[in-house]
Amino acid sequence: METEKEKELLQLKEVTIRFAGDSGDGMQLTGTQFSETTALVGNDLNTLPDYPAEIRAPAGTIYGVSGFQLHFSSEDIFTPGDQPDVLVAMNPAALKKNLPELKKGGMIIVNSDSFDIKNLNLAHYESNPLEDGSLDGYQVYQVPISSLTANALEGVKLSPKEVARAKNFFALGLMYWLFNRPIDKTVQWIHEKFAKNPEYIEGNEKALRAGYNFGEMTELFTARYTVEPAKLPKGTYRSISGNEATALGFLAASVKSGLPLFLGSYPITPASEIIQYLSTYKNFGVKTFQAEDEIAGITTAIGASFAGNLAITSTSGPGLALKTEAIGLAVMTELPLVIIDVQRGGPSTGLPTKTEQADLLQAVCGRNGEAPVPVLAAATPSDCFNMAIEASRIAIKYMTPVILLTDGYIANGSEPWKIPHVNELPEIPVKFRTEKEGFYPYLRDENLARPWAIPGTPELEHRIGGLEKSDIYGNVSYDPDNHHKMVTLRAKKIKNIENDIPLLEVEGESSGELLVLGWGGTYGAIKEAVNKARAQGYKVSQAHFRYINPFPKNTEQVLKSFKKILIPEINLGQLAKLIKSEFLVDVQQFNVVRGLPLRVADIVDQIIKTLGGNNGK
Amino acid sequence: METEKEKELLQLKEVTIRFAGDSGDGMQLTGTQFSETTALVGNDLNTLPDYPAEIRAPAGTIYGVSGFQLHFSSEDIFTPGDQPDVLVAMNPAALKKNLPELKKGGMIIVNSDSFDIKNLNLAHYESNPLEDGSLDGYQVYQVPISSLTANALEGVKLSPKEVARAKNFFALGLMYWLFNRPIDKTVQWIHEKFAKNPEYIEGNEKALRAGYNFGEMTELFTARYTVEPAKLPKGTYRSISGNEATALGFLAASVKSGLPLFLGSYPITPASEIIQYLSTYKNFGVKTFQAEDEIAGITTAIGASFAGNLAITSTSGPGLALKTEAIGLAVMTELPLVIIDVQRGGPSTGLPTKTEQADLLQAVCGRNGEAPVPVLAAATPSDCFNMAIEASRIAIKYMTPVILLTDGYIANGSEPWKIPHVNELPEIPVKFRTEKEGFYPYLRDENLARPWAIPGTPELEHRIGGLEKSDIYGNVSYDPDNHHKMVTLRAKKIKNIENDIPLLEVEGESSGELLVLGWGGTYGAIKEAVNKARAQGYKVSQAHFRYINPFPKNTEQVLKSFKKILIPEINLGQLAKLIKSEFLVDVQQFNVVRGLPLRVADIVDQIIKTLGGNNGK
Amino acid sequence: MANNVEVKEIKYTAKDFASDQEVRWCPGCGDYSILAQVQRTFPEIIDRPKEKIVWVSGIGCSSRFPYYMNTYGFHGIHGRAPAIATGVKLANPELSVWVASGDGDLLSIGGNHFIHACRKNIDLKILMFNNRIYGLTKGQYSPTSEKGKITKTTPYGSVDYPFNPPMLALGAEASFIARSIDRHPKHLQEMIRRAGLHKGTAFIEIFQNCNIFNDGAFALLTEKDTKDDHVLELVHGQPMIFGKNKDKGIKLDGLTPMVVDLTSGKYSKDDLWVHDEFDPNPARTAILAMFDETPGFPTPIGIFRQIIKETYDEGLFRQIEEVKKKKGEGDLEKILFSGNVWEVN
Amino acid sequence: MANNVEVKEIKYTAKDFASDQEVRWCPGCGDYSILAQVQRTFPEIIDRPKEKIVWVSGIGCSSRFPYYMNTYGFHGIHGRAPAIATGVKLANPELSVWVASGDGDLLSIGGNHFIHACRKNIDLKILMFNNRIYGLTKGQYSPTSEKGKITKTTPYGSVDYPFNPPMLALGAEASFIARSIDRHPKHLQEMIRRAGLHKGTAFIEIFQNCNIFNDGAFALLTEKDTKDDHVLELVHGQPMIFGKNKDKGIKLDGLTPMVVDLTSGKYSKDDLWVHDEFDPNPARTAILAMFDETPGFPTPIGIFRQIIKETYDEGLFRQIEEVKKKKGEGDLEKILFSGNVWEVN
Ligand SMILES: Cc1ncc(C[n+]2csc(CCOP(=O)(O)OP(=O)(O)O)c2C)c(N)n1
Ligand SMILES: Cc1ncc(C[n+]2csc(CCOP(=O)(O)OP(=O)(O)O)c2C)c(N)n1
Ligand code: SF4
Ligand code: SF4
Ligand SMILES: [Mg+2]
Ligand SMILES: [Mg+2]
Repeated sequence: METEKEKELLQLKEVTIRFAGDSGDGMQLTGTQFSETTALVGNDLNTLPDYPAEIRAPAGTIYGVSGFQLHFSSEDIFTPGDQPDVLVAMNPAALKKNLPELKKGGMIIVNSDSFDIKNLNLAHYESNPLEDGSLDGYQVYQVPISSLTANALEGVKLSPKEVARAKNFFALGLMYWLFNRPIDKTVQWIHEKFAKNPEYIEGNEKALRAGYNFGEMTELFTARYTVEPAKLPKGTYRSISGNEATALGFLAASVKSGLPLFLGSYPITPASEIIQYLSTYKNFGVKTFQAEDEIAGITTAIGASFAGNLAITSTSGPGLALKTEAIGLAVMTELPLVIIDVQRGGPSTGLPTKTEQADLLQAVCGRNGEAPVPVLAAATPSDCFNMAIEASRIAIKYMTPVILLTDGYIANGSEPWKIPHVNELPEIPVKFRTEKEGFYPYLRDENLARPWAIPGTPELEHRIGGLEKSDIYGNVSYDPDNHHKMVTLRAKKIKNIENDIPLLEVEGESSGELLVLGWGGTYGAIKEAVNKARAQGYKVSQAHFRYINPFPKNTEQVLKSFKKILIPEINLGQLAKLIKSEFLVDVQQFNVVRGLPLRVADIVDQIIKTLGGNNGK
Repeated sequence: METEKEKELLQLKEVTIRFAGDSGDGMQLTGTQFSETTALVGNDLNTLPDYPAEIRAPAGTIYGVSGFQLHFSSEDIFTPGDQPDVLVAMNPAALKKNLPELKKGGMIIVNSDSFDIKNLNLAHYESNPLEDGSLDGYQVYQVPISSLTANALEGVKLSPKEVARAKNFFALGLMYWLFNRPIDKTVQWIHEKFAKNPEYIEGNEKALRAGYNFGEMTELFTARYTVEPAKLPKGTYRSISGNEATALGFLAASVKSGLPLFLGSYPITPASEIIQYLSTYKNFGVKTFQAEDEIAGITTAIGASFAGNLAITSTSGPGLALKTEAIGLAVMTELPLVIIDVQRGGPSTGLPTKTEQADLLQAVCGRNGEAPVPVLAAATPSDCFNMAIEASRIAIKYMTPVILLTDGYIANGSEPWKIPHVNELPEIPVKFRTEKEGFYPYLRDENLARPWAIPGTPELEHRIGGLEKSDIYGNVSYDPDNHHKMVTLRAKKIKNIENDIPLLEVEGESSGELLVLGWGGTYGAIKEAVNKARAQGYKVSQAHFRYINPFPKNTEQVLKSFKKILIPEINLGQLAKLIKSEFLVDVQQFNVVRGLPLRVADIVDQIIKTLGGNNGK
Repeated sequence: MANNVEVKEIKYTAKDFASDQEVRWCPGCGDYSILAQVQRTFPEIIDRPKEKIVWVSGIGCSSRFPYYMNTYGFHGIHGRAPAIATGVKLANPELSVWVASGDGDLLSIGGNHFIHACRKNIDLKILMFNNRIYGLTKGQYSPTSEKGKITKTTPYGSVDYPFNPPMLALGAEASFIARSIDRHPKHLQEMIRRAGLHKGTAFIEIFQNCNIFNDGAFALLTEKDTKDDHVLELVHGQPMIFGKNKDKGIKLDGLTPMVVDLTSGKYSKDDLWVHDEFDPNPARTAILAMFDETPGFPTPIGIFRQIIKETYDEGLFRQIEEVKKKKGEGDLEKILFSGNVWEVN
Repeated sequence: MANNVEVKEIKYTAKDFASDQEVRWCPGCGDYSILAQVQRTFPEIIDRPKEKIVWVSGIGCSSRFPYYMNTYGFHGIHGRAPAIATGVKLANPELSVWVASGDGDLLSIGGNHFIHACRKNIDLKILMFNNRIYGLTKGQYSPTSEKGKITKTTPYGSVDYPFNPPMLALGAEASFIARSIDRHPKHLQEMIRRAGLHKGTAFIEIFQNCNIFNDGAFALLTEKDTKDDHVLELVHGQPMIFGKNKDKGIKLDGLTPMVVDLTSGKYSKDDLWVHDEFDPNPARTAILAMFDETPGFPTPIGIFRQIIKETYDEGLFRQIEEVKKKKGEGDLEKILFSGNVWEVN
């Protein structure tokens, strides 16, 4: 929190706030509302929801703490912030769990009502931290949020339980006051959300206003803060999460290709929202099929692709594992299909609600036989929109399954998105084969793609399947030389896609001492770290993969332009493995597998370490 | 076929024979009998059955041709032979399909009765190859096998169909005569096999003797051949196929560990024989559970492992794909388990009856999350026995799932095996945890293995599962630092196994110009090729992996000792990828993916090419 | 009558449905008859141009079926045919989608997709070639093999009980359940015809002889001497009579079926249980399905039951139309620019 | 009575079955009651030391169950609990193996393992916590959700029909089929007790309230005012009577059940259908299972049916003993040196 001027309304460049409380305390809602309002105010922002695997863990426990962190700024930002400046802790457990990550000297706002013996015990506090001096060095604000909310709601026809639940709106109102944001958007939201429940409207709105007024009226806070709008490019914006962007991207791909969208999927955290969003677009003819399992999710999609739909399937790591056999079928039948894997902590069930990047090798080579598949990875929440369209385009143009990797962090996190107009989006041309003359199911075009001749097309009746196909004719073939040829052709078809994707871009000098190389959802953290290191005078550039199989054509050239290459990943070095085997260049790895986004400061440290302490000269 | 002396009984060093006929002609049986007898005679030998994916394709068609090739010698041999010296063709389709692979000038024995219009048409012959001169340059022997068999069986109470079916025994008898082998073993087999069917005994034995006598009596063949016994090490031998050796290896591991064997499996070519063999050992307490699918195959095995059995699951590529999610569970729960993948042609259903090596990357890295698993690969049919024991030993000692790769070629092929005595086999010590004192489910021993405390053990009740475990205690833990620690620990545990496996052995000079590096079932072909090249004066050595994850400790050192490394594989370069990423050394690849074993001659060519024509100086 | 309203009247013959691929089953395999009956029946029942027919299968001898039909075809992976077929049908509901599967493919690895297709009542016709063995993998026992059966994987006899396929389909509340036999071509044709006319998941179990690995499994039901005494042909509205001389019948005593002798004078046709294939009561199918497992009872063939209810595909497209009516055709620009948007100038 | 023949008499209390792990379901979740009833029942039904009990589960809120039982436990992967449990049981048949699963875990992704476990009659006790929703993944519809239900993945209502779990279990010929309700602790205890005593696959469907994502799904069956009129408690040997004043009964007319009024004077108890849980006739269960789907009928709880037949594990170990008797204990040396062996000197 860097202060610019020293007056009653303090201007800040950026702030990171974390809301934390019981799963039942509505912290996700509070965080989302604050984000929405902050977006409307024009700040750049980035969010990190963090909730327990339990649905509603018992109140007051540490493992039941749910958090929502958001980082907003008057400048471009790329991460939810390493460490919060401000912690709003609704109970002792929330304080206990989150204090270690709060910035030194940061601000703590606690619901002091909740610091009773029972809650202190549940949080395993031996004495009250508000009293025992353990918070010395922080700016602590004790606000009796529960009782103030109860007072404010006196007379409203709500049960004591419902009144208690309104306290998050009090906290939200207080934070709106403190950071000088308007409350009307949230007021409006309350009215819409609870349209059928006038008491809820009354209660929540009163709590919100009470929180705001509390800041205004009391002497507790001597200063307010403001963060100026960011200078974003001109346009219309909305705040968007990765999962929503993914859903919209496929909706757009459906519209731009003219193909009905078919999603076969089985719910799994953190991918379920994709089917949930898409299921609301029935009036676009979108078909969302909640299958009996992941295998049915993908095989129904394969059937739909055969019959001419834009077919996709969404899942997370364990589901991708289950889909591997069927992906091979799509490879052999050369049908367009997009498989979305929202990566989460593994192995096995692992850490279902946490983020990770450890499915990369599974995506690139986790199939029986030689089964090459293009692999794409979105870099930020809004980039999911672009990559969904790209994945669809490649799948259709090359008649191939495509794997699109996102991760729990960008899927749930959000950022402002400059909304594109439909006519600015790339077209996705589709040519179904209809002419009988010269039709063979495995005759290839200039992209080595076979024709898409869908059932219903007269005189093109043909049969496909998972057995090896004869070249051109597509009949079952056990011929040894044909097999070698087809294995090679399939590999070549995918490799050729390198001619049809953007080159790897270097941010910073295009050659030099150190390149920090990443892929997927670590884009923001690496970018911020590289920027910081450069600001400190270190010579370092960044390049980031959104296309991993095949790699962009200029990858080797980029790699060879730097003396050192540092690859930070939230896994044990999976991209590093691919880079080493493909380009035989040595790389430095930085691997932190904590179920959380990489910390900017850690990457900066690593950059400095890699440069040997001197600034790259 | 290298002739040593020029007299009536010609001595040969080695011969390759291929029997070919309709699927219903009993070629697999003929080949197996010839092999058994040849083994008993003391030759070294190596076989390659090759049958169509169809069960009984209509008679006379080319795709219905079933073949069995065997290579036997008075010296050590390692492959079934690139090209047959002798082709026994029971019909035109068999001739048509196999002629291209016959050695120039080779011997052809045809059943001339079958060369009628109908069969010629079915084989797509436009004229009779026995008459149109197209076989000029080969030694062609036309034998009316069908009618000679019919004559021989006159009076035997068999239907015409049954008589016709006996013709393979005639052919077998003739070949026994030609290559100077005794018929008694087969006679004995006939008596045992058809004990309940005296007419079959009579018919088949008569046909066999008629074939033998035909050779003796007619003037058709002017010479007989003999191949002296090979100088194999002293011992008791049997001829064994890879699948049988695999089954016996696990049976042995069960006996040597004292653990009952549990196999959960779902039939799939070419792995089904493993469950079939093991299902006959019920009196060892072996439990073979034919599951409803591959996922149930592995998950029942995981349950059995939890409960203290030696648990294994067998499959081929598509099945391995289905098991990936569950392998992750075994990684997280750290339970011993062996997964056997008998690799076949892929991707997808691919070439189900053919061999391939393209599941390596799936085995090494085809799982969600960081899920390290040891990967072993058997080099020859009899080596499957050793590697099954090794896989069991490692699984138990390190409490980990282990993947054992074999392939269709070594699974179905056979070779003489010097049978080990039970007391020569390594012990597999098992220590179930029983003491309560100091017990924690995830406390590790010196191998980083956790204790195996099985249900039924008093006072050690505990719970495991697929969610991330807290270090030592094994409770569910969402703690970020714990996750990083556990991910690292699991990786380290597997990496450490490098201290417990044999070093990579170099055959030939231990350093120099060229190392041919292979893994798994290509051992024989590479060995023969390297030997040939060395005999021609080329400086080349061989090293072969049977342990791939982790690699043997001295791998880097071996690689660095050679200027060039050539990696022949029946895939597009999967070991090459691993070697490059792990050791950053450049390698030459030789990849032929034809569903067949590599040809020795092709590898020799490649060696010569890699050496740039000069012999390695 | 092949009568296609959309285009013009098309008349097909059985030959039109034969593809150019050589049929590769073992000589004598029961699959040949099934193929022949399908090809013979199709000209009569197919109400749309043949490019609108899709055959989907899994893996197995039986699953080679699509290659031999001159329609669109998809030879899938083991067990997944019902799911692939579901995708085809939902992608384009105008297609007539047929599944060919084996007892292993459909009931072992594919069991879950099968019961879920039945539950959802997806408009698929599923033909299960039940040879009570794994043919393609050369003779392991299947989930329909009899307890005690000796096969390659059960050298001492299996110890598990088989599924009763109509019972399982009933458990999943399939809307059409029938059974026929490869060696009864006329009957099989009729079942195919009726399945083709049904809307919803239609399941036909077809007893099929695998002469290589399980020869004679259904000999009692197909051999001249025995079949009349062992097969009960269910006919809607008719009393259940069987036997070489039509001399035996089924009577229902409460919930308990009995085989009665019609010649003894004690029972007449009027005492017999009358078959009602439209009876929605699952008890009927449950009782019929158990005949097989009950000594002395004949094996029923025919339509066990057939009920009409909305199919999944109908429901899905009905809903799409309803939402379109309510919200208007989707407008992407509007959706993109919806929610909390703001302008930056 | 906890009575263990092998060792010594062991007396457990409910507390002995509580593990040291904090229970983490939502406050108010029906799962708490199920856990309590299991812990209360176990001291009475468990006939062996508690280290011989294993709880296996898949993934879901319900599948957290094993963590809370102080026995051996395995929290598996989604849908695979019946298969993992099968492996445990076959590895060591002395273990008493229990499965805790949800409607999604057991009937959606795990459907195939479930029906195959039933078919094979593996000696497992399967408790399915049916809340008609996916709890852990936050509220998508499940295969037991009513048609038309609005959930996160069906914002316009689902278009598929739910499974009827007892019917599906019947289709797979499960040897023990029962149903109970989280809010009827005594009844639930009785069902757990009876399942525990059964040999073979015992399936209990337990209606369970998910107060977060599907609150009140079973309110009619649990609320004071309504439950008596909507629940039929099946009691062996007793006529089927229900209603607040025990004034309604079920009569069987042929295969057709009817609800009759016992106060009108037209029908008496003697006219009613008497429950026989040992009746092997599947028609009984089929009819009972359909009550739920038939307007005006009460929802049966209790044991639908229970039949005794050899379990898979019994068969397996019987066979092992038979083969040992016939061929002698396995001798590895002999096996290795069998077949066509030859000597090289
Ligand atoms: C994933 C997978 N598992 C196993 C197999 C091997 N497999 C092929 S067909 C088959 C069973 C065939 O039996 P069935 O479905 O009854 O068909 P049939 O050959 O008897 O007609 C099996 C186990 C496979 N191809 N793929
Ligand atoms: C392979 C796989 N697919 C999907 C999931 C996500 N998932 C976890 S639990 C669950 C469903 C839970 O529903 P149910 O079994 O009814 O249990 P409940 O939570 O309602 O008790 C799903 C879809 C997963 N963990 N693994
Ligand atoms: S193996 Fe059996 S089912 Fe398969 S084609 Fe041959 S006879 Fe038919
Ligand atoms: S989400 Fe529902 S089922 Fe899960 S713990 Fe909460 S109340 Fe129970
Ligand atoms: Mg079959
Ligand atoms: Mg549920």
